[in-house]
Amino acid sequence: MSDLSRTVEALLFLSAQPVTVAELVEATEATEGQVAEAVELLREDLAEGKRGVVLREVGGGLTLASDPASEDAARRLLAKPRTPPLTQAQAEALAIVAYLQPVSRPEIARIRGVSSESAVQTLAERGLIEESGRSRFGAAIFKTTELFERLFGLSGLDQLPDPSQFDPTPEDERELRERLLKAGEQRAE
Amino acid sequence: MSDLSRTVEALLFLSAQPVTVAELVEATEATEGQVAEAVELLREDLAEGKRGVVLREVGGGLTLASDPASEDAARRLLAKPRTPPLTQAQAEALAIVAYLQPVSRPEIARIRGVSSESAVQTLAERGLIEESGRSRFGAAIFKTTELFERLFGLSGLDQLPDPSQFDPTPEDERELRERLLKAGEQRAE
Amino acid sequence: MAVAELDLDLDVFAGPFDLLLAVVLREEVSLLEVQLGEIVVAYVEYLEGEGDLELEVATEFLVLIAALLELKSRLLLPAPEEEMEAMAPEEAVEELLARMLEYRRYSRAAEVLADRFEAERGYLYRSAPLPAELRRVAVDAASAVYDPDLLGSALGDLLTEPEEVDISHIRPTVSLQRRLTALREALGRRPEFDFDEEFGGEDRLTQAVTVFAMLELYRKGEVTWEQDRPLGPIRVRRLRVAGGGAGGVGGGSS
Repeated sequence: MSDLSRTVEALLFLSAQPVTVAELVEATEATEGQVAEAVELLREDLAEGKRGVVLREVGGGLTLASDPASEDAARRLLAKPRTPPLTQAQAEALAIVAYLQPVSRPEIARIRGVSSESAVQTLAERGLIEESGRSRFGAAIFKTTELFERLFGLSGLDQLPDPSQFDPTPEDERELRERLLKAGEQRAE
Repeated sequence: MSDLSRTVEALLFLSAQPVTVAELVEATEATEGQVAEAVELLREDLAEGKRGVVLREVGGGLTLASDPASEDAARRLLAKPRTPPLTQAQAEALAIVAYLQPVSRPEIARIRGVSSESAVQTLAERGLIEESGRSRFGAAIFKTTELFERLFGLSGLDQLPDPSQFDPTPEDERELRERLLKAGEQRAE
Repeated sequence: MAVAELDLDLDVFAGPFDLLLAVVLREEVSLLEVQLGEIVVAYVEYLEGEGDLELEVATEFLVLIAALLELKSRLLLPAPEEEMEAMAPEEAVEELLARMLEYRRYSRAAEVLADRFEAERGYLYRSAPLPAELRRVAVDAASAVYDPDLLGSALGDLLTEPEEVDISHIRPTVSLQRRLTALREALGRRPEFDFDEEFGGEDRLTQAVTVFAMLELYRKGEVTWEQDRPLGPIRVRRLRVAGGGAGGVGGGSS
């Protein structure tokens, strides 16, 4: 392992937040090329399944995380229960915030078709979204947090899956329309 | 590297405090002999000069530390504290710790009326607050740090703004903590 | 289970709830004929079978049923012709379709995000304070960036006791049954009266439930009313005296 790789590993170990390559360049006083190479070596060393710690690119930088294989032991040691999975309502509200941010509370409710108070509040309490101001009409406006990126393993918001893949296809639309019409015809019979 | 060594490495990586062999045995559900062997393997892997992180034995337990060789780079990276604007949740949690310290995590949650996990964790990560022990019931107790005083330009905690200045009911002479708890309980209802 | 899938078996409709919404919007089923009480009963029965109340789903249900109630009450109230034509069935379908398509987009994104969250839950991050010697560095380099008043005002917010939540409206005394009785009693005393004169002293919820009671009696052909202009006085008029008194009310859900 090169000296520079070792230093990079130490810096990632110490920093509570993800560290960008630019920050590594400044701290190590090496060139960007050298840092990139050192990161590459470290990435190989800390690939999944090799050690207890893995290198990850999340929240706009590099960071270390424990290998998922040790999750159960870690939760026993830290007496930390597993966070509950997202409910359907929470996942939907989060998807809307993630893709449309900044987005207001009423907008979330409008798209979901139902009031989303409790889902939004839970997401905020879990630190996945946060208020980023108020709209002209006084409604709370939300955006996702850095924690969101970390917990979803995203190196940045541009790493969210391409939204066009979720667009309903023309077949979807036809199917939905037919379903609505068919429901009507059944009634008419 | 054995699976158990990997798990032990992950546990030492995650824990802020030194971990005893007994704790490792409990968390990994392996025998003491197996854990001792895994620790031995890890000790070789993480001997000084090998990686960016070294295995150390301190205070009756095992812990990971950054390699001393990386200290200068660490100073350059960490010299400047991260100071993004505080969210409302963070400001509230910080105000509670600042005025009531030492204060336990459950107390913070009770006063805010909502779980404050992520706000407290972020404040701790940014070095504004730190654990100063455990309550009788095992809950983490927090106080503000020296960094906190620096970042707020305070020469001491007695320089905090007088709470009565922001007090909606100054005629009320009950103690601050009691008042905050009462308001918090009403919020949580 | 999503509310949309709640299986209904009503007099005029059998199928899932979302389909009912669709056909109601298309006016294939007249909302006037739908016993909303039956839907509530179906939902409550489902809850009993299921054993646990999922708050999200319950909220969704309440929002939908409230929307139906509002729609139904609008249909029951006499309205100017042009307003009745404001949304043609085709428009309603297009509007519904557009909304469903938009919602579908985000519900798919939600699935992907939920899976991703699940897959990422195993990775844990270290949150340990810096070693003492490095902490010193950060403190030395720190300068004042935050205003202490930020803490004071945050504390002030926390000291503010929230207003006592007014729960008078959920006291159990406002039942449809009782408002029906009150309404019939009022109609028994005189064949025609002014709503505000008779019930204006009641709180908002009691008044609202009384209006629902009026809708129920309208359905039974016992009462009608006139209101010349929005928010104007409501003249309530008896059509025929209720047969047999207390029985036979309550939304026809039996």
